[in-house]
Amino acid sequence: MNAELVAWAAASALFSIGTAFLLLRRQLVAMVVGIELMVNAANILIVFHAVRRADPQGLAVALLALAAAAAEVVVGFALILSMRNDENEAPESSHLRELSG
Amino acid sequence: MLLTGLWALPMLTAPLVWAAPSRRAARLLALAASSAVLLYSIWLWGPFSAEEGLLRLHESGAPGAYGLRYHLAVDGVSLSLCWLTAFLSLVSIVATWSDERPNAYWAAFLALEAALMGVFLMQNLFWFYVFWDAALIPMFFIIGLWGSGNRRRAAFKFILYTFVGGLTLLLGLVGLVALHHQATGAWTWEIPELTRATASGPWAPYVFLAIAAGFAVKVPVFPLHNWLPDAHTEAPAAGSVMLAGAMLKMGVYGLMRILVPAFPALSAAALPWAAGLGVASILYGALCAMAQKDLKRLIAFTSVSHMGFCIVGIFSLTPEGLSGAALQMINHGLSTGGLFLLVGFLYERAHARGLDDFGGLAQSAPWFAFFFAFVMLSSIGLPGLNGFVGEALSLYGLLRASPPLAAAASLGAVLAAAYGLPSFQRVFWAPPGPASRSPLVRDLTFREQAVLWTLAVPIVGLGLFPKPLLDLVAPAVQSLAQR
Amino acid sequence: MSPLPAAALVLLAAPLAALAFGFFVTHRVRPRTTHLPILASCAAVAAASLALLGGALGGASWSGRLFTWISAAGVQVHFGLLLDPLSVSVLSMVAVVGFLIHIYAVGYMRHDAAFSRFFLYFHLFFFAMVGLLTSDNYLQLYLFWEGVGLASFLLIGFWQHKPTARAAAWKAFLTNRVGDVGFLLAILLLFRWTGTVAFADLFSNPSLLSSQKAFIVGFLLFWGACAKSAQFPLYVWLPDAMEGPTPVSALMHAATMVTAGVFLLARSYPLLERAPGLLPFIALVGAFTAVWGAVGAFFRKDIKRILAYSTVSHLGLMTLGRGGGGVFPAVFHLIVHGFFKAALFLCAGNVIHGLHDSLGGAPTATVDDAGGLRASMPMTFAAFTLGAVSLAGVPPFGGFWSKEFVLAGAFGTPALAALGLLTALGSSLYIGRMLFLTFLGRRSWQKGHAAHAHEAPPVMWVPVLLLSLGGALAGFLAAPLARLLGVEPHHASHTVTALSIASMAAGFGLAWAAADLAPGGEPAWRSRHPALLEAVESDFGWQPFCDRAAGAVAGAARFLGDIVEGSIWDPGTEDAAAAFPALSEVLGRRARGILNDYALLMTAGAAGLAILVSLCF
Amino acid sequence: MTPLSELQPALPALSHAAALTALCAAAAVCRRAKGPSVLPAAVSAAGCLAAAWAAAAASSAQGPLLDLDPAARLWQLLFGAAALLFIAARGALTWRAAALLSGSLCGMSLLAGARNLFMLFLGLEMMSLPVYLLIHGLRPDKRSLEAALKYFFTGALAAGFFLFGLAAYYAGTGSMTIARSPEASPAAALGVALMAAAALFKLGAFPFMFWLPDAYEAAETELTAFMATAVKAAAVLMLMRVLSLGAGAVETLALPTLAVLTMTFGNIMALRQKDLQRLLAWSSVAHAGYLVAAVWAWRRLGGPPHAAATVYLYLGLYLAASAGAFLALRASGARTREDLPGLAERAPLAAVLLVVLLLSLGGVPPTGGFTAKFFVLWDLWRAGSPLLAAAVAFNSLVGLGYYVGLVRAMTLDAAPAEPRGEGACPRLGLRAAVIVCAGLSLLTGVMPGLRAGLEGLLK
Repeated sequence: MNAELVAWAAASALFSIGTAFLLLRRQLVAMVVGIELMVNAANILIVFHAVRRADPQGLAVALLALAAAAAEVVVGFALILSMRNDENEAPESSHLRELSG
Repeated sequence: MLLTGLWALPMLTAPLVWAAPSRRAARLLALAASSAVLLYSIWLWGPFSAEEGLLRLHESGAPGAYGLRYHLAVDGVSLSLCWLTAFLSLVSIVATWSDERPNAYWAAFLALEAALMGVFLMQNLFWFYVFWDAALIPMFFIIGLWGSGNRRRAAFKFILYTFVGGLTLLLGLVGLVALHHQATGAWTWEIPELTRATASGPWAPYVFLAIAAGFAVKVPVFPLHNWLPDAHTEAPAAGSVMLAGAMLKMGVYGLMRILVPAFPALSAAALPWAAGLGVASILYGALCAMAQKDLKRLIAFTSVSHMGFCIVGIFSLTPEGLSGAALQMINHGLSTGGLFLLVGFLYERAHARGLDDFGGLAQSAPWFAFFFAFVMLSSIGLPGLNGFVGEALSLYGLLRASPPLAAAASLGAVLAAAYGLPSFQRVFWAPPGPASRSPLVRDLTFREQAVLWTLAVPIVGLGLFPKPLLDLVAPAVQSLAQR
Repeated sequence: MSPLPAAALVLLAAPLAALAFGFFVTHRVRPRTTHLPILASCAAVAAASLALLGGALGGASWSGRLFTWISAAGVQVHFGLLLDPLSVSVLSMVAVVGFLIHIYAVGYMRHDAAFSRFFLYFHLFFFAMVGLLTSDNYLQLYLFWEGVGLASFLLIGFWQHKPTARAAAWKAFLTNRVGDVGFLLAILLLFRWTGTVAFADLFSNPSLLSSQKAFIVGFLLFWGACAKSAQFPLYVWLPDAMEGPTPVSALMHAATMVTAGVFLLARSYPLLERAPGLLPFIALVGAFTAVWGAVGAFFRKDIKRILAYSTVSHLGLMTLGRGGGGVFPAVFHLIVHGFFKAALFLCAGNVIHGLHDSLGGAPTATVDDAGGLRASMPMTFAAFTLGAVSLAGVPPFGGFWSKEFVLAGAFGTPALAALGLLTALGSSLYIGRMLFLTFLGRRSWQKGHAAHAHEAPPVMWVPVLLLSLGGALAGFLAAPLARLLGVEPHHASHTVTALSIASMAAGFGLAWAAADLAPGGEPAWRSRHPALLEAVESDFGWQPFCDRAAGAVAGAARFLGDIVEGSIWDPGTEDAAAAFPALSEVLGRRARGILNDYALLMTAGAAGLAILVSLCF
Repeated sequence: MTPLSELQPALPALSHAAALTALCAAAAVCRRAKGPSVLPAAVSAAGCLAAAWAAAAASSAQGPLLDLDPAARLWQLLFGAAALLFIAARGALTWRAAALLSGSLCGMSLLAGARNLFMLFLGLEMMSLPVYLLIHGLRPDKRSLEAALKYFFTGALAAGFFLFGLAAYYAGTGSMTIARSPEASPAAALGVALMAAAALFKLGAFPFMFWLPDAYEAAETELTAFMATAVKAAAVLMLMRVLSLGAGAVETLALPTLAVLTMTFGNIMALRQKDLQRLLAWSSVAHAGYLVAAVWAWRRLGGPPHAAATVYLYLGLYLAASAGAFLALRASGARTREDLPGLAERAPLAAVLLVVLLLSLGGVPPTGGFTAKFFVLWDLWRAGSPLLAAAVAFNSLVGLGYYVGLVRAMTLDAAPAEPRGEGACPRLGLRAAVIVCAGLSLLTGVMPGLRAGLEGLLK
C-alpha cells in the first residue's frame, strides 16, 4: 500500500513544485520548465496506476501526454523567442504589463 | 387574422415609413397607417360584440411545447385601451405635423403603437413580455433623439429604470408559471389558464411582490415614479402624449389582467398596502405638482396622482372600483394627452416651458386659454367632464374597501384644484413678466384646433355618457371582482 | 309626479342654446351683441319658471329622467329633472332676479372690453344654477354645484389683470372644493349605505338610513353647504369675492349662488330630520354666523364688503331658520333676501358706477368716498332705502315677515333667540350706518365726490327699483309660498314680534348715533381702538388662520416637491445606480495585469475546489 | 469491423485533419506567396463544410474513444458555424494561419465526440495551441504577443491541472471513459474537481478569467469573435462532460457561487472599460456566468434533454450575438468608446446592426438574447433556485447598463467635429457575416419554439 502512497507523494510534490515555478519565477523560460514538471507529475501517477492495473491504455496515455507536453513547450518557446527587448536580458513576466484593467 | 392585423399593420409600415423617399411621403404614410389602424380597431367593435364570453376574437398559432403558444384575445378593457392607443397615435402624428421631423420619427411612433397594441392583445405571458419590453425601445429613441434639453440623460434614465421593473416582472412571471406548475403539474404560459388556478406555496408572496413591483414601476406608483418627470420633461410633445396617454396604462392593465386574477387572496390581503400606496401616489403626486415650476413636470406629477386613482380602484376589488380604474385609464389618456399637446405647442412657439416664462396669454391667444382651461378642468376632475366619473367610481370602490383611505384619497380633489388653477392663472391670466416669452406665442392654427376639438369631444362625451364604455368593461370587471 | 312638461325642458335647453350660439357665433363675429341671445334665454327661462310656478300653485309637480348617466355594478345614476314646489319656488326667484340683473349688467358692463366674454361666463353660471335647482339626484346636483363653483371662479377673476381678483377667484374655488369634498363623500356614503342617490328613492322610504348614518351624511352635506353658503368655518372666500364686477356680486354672491347651500339643506330635509342632534347644531352654526357676519359688516368701510358680510349674516339667518323652524322660514327668507340683497348690491353698483370717473376707475368705493348722494342719485337712494328697510326688518316690508318666521322658529331655545335678536339689532345697525353715511350725512372727512356723482342710466336703475319693490312687497308671498310648500306657517308670538321691532329700532338709533353724532365720530373712534379694529378687520384672526393653513399646504408641497423629490429621492436613486460604475472603477484599478497574479488566482481557485471536494466528500 | 467503419465516429475530425495536412503541405511548398490570400481560407472552409456534412449526415456510431451521438453532432455544427463565420469575416488567410485554424478545428471535433477523458485532454491541447499562435500571428504587434503569452501560460497551467486531475481520476477509478463512475473515491473526486477547474478556466469563469480580457482585447477582432464563441462553447462542452462524471460537492456548492461571482464580476468590470473589445470581453465573462448557471440547472435537474437544449440554445444565440457584435465593431471601425458618438450618422447600417446585436447581448426582447435568457431563468426556477434566477436577472440589468450605454453613445450622443476611429471596413464577407448574425438575433427573438426543436433533436 505504501507504494501507492509513495507514488502519490512524489506526484503531488512534483506537481506543487511545478506550480510554484509557474507562480513565483519571473523568467518565462523557468515558467515553461514549471509546466513540464506538472505534466511529468501527472505522468508518474498514470504510469504507476497503469502498471499496477496492467492496463496498456494508461501507458499509451502517458506516452501521448509527453508528446502533448512537448508540443506545448514548442509553442511556448516560439512565443517567448519572438519577444524582442533592447536590454536583451531574459524575457520576464514583468515585461508583460501593458494590458490591464 | 383579425387581431394580428391590429399590431402587425403598424409594425410592418414602420420600416416602410423609415425607408420612405421623402419626409413628406413618410409623414403621409404614417398618417395613413395610423388612421387605418384606428378605423380598423373601431370596426373590430362589430365582431367583438357579435361574440359572447369574457375573452373574444381568439386567435392562436400552433400550440408550442409547454404552452408557449402565440395567442391573442381581447375583452372590454383591452379593446378600449386599443382604441385609446390608436386614437392617441393618430392625434400625436397630426399634432406634430411639421417638416423638420425625419422619417425615423414617424417610424418610431408606428413601432410604439404596434408594441402597445401587442401588450394589450397578447394572452400568452412570453409574447406579453416580448411586446412589453419592445415598447421601450421606440420610446427610448423618441425621447433620446427628438427630445429637448438633456434628453440623453432622461432617455437613459427612463429605459434603465423601466428595465429594473421589466426584469423584476420577468422574474415574477416565470415564478408564477413555476408556482402554477407546482399546483397543477402542467406547464402553461397562457394567462387564462394561469389565472384559473390560484397560485400558492412558500414562494407565492415573493412572486406576487415581484410582479406587483414590475407593474408598479410602469404605472408609476408613488415610490417608483421618479423616472416619469424626467422622461416627460425631455420628451417631445407627441412623445409625452404617447408616454402618458398609452404607456402608463401598460402597468395598470398588467395589474388588472395578470396580478389580481392570478393572486386573488394575496391581492385582497395586500389591500391596505396597495391602496395605501395608491393614496400616497394621489397625494404625493398632487403636492409635488403644486411645487413645480416647469409645466411639463407639473403635468407629469399629475399623471402620478391620476394613476394613483387607478391603483386605488383596482385594489378595492369591487366592480365599481375596477370599472372606475378602467375608465380612469381612458380619461387620463385623453386629458393628459391634451395637456401635453398644448404644452408642446407652447414649447414649439416659445422654446420655454417654465410657468414664469409666460403671462397674459388669455388676451393674445384666447383659443389657447380656452382649450388649456377645458383640458385642465377635465384633468382636475370637474364633474360633467370625463375625469370626474373615473375618480368618483374609484373613490366609491375604495370607500367600500376602507373608508379612511377613501377620505384621504378624496383630499386629492382639493389638491388637484390647488395645482390646476394657479398654474392656469399664472400662464394665462397674470400679466406677463419682464422676460416673458408670451409675445412669441401666436394663437392655435386650424390644424391644432382640429386636433384639440377631436380630443374635447370624447372628454365631454365620456363625462356625460360614460355608459357605453362602462358596459363594455362591465363583464371583464365583474369576473375580476368575483374572485 | 306627472311627466316633464315642455317648459321644464326649456329651462335647460334655452341657456344651452344661447351659450352655444353665443360662443360659436356672436363671440366670434360680433362680440358686442352676445348679450342679445342670452337675454332672450333669460326671458324664456323666467317665463317658463313662472308658468311652472302657476302649475305648482295648482298642486302639480313634475319629474322625469332624461338618460342614464353612470351604470357601474352598484352605482346607477340617471340624469333627470325634478320640479316640486321647493325647486319651482326658488327657481322662480332665481329666474326673475337673474333676468333683471342680466339687464342691469348690459348697462354696467357696456364699456368693458370683454363684454361678450362676461356674458358667456354670466350665463354659464345662470345655466348651472338652473340645473342645480332642478336636478333630481345628489350626483347631478353635485355636477351643477361644481359648475356654479367654476362660474364663480371665472367671474370673480373676470378682471384678470388684477392680482387681488385672481387670488380671490382661486381662494373661492379652493374653499368651495374643500366643501365639495365633504359633499362628494356624502354622496359616496349614500351609495354605500342605500345604493341610490335619487331624491325620490331616498325620501320615499326614509328608513333606508339609520339615524347614526343619517347624521354622518347630513353633517357632510352641511359641510358642503357651509362652503357654498358661506357659513362660519368656510365663509372666508365671500368677502374677497367682491373683487368681481358688481352684477356678479349681486347675482351670485348675494341672491342665488350662495343660497344653493341653503337649498341643499332644504332639499334634503327628510334626511336631516332622521338625524336627531343635527338640526340644532345647524341652527347654532347659522345663528353664530349671522352674528359674526353682522359684526363684520358693521366695521367694514368698503360698501361691497359691508353687503358681503351682510349676506353672510343673512345666510346664517336662513340656516338658523332651517335648523330651528324647518323648510318654510328658510325658503321664504331665501326668496325675500334674494330680492332686497340684489337690489342693495345693484345700488352699490350704481354708486360705484356714478363715482367711477372721480375715483379714477377703482372697481369699488368706500363709505368715506360716497356720502350725501341723496341729491345726485335720487332713484338709487329710493331703491337703497327700500332695500335697507326690508333688510333691517321694518314692518310691513318683506324682510320683517321673513325674519319673523325665522325668529319664531329660533325662539324654541334661549341661545338661538338671543343670537337672533342680536342679529336683528346688528342688521339694522350696519345697514342704517351705510344708509346714513352713503346717502344722507355730509361729513368733513368726505372727499367731496358727491358733487359730481351722476345717476345711473335707466337701464340700470329700473331693474334696481323693481328688485327693491319686490323685496319690499315680498311679505305677501308668505301665504302662497306656505300653501305651495304645503306647510302651516308658524307665526311668531306677539312678544317675539315686539322684541324684534324693538331691537331693530335700537339698531337704527345706534347707527344714527355712531354715524353722525360727532362730525369726526367714526374716524376718531377708529383711531382710539386700533387693536380692536385690527382684530375685526381680520375676522378675529380667522382669515389669517385660513391663509396660513393654505400657506402650510403650499409649504408642504414645496417641501415634498423640492426637497424630498428634488434632492433626496430622485438623486438618491441615481446615486444608487451610479454605485456600480464606482465599484467598477475601484476593482479595475486593482487588476494590474501581471501574469503571475493570474496564475496565483487560478491556482487558488483550483485549490479551493480541491479542498471543497475533499472536505465534503 | 473494417478499418473504415471504425473511423466512422472520427469523420468530422478527419476532414479537418485532411485540410490541415493539405494546408501544411501547401505552406511548405510555395514559399513565395507570403501575403494572405483566399485559397487557404477556401481549403480550410472546405474542411469545415466536410466536417459539418459528416456530422449531419453520417450514421451514428460509437468507437472506444469517440462517438457521434446527437449531442456530438450539435457541437460539431456549432463549431463549424463559428469557424465559417471567422473565415467569411476574415476573407483571406495565409497558409500558416489557415493551417493553424484547421488544426484548432480538428481539436474541437475531437472534443465534440470525446468519450474518453484523455481524448478530451488531447482535444483541449489541439484546440488551444493553434489559438495561442494565431493571436500573435494575425496581428503581429507587442500587445498581441503579450496577450498570447499570458493566454499560453495560464492555458498551460490549466492543461496541467486537467492532466493531473485525469491522473487522479484514473488512479481513483482505473478507467478514463466518460461515464458515471460507480464507486466514488476521494481521488476520483479530486480529479473531477481539477478537471472542472480547467474547464472553468477555458470558459472564463471566476477566478480563472483574468487572461480573457487581455487575449480578447489584443487579438484580431475576427479571432476574438471566434474565441468568444467556438472556444467558449468547447469549454462548456468540457464542463458538461466533466460534471457528468459525478461531481457531487463541486456541483451543489461551488457552481452556483462561481456562477454568481463570474457574472457579477464580469458585468461590474465591463462598466468601466474604454476599449470596446475589452468591454465585450468582460461581457462575455458575464455570459460565462449565465452559462455556468444554466449548466448547474442542467445538472441539478438530472441532465434532462430540455435543460441541455437550454444550454445549447443559449450558446447558439450567444454565438450569433457576440460574434456579430465583435464583427460589427470591426465593420464600423470603432475601437474605443470615444469613437462611437455620431456613428449612426457616419455608418447607419453598421449602427443599426450593432444596436440589434447589443440589445440581443443585453437580453432585451424582441431579440434572441431574450429568448435564451428567458429559458435559462425558467430552468433555474424549475431547478428550485429562484435566488440564482434573481441573480441572473439582476446581473442582466447591470449588463444593460453598459449595453444601453453603448447604444446611447452611438445613436443619441452628438457627433464630434472630426471623425474618430479607423474608417468603416469595406470587406463584403465581414458585412455579410454581421448582417447574418443580426438577422439571426432578431429572428430568434420571436421564436420560442426553438428550444422544443433542439430538445427533439437531442432525444
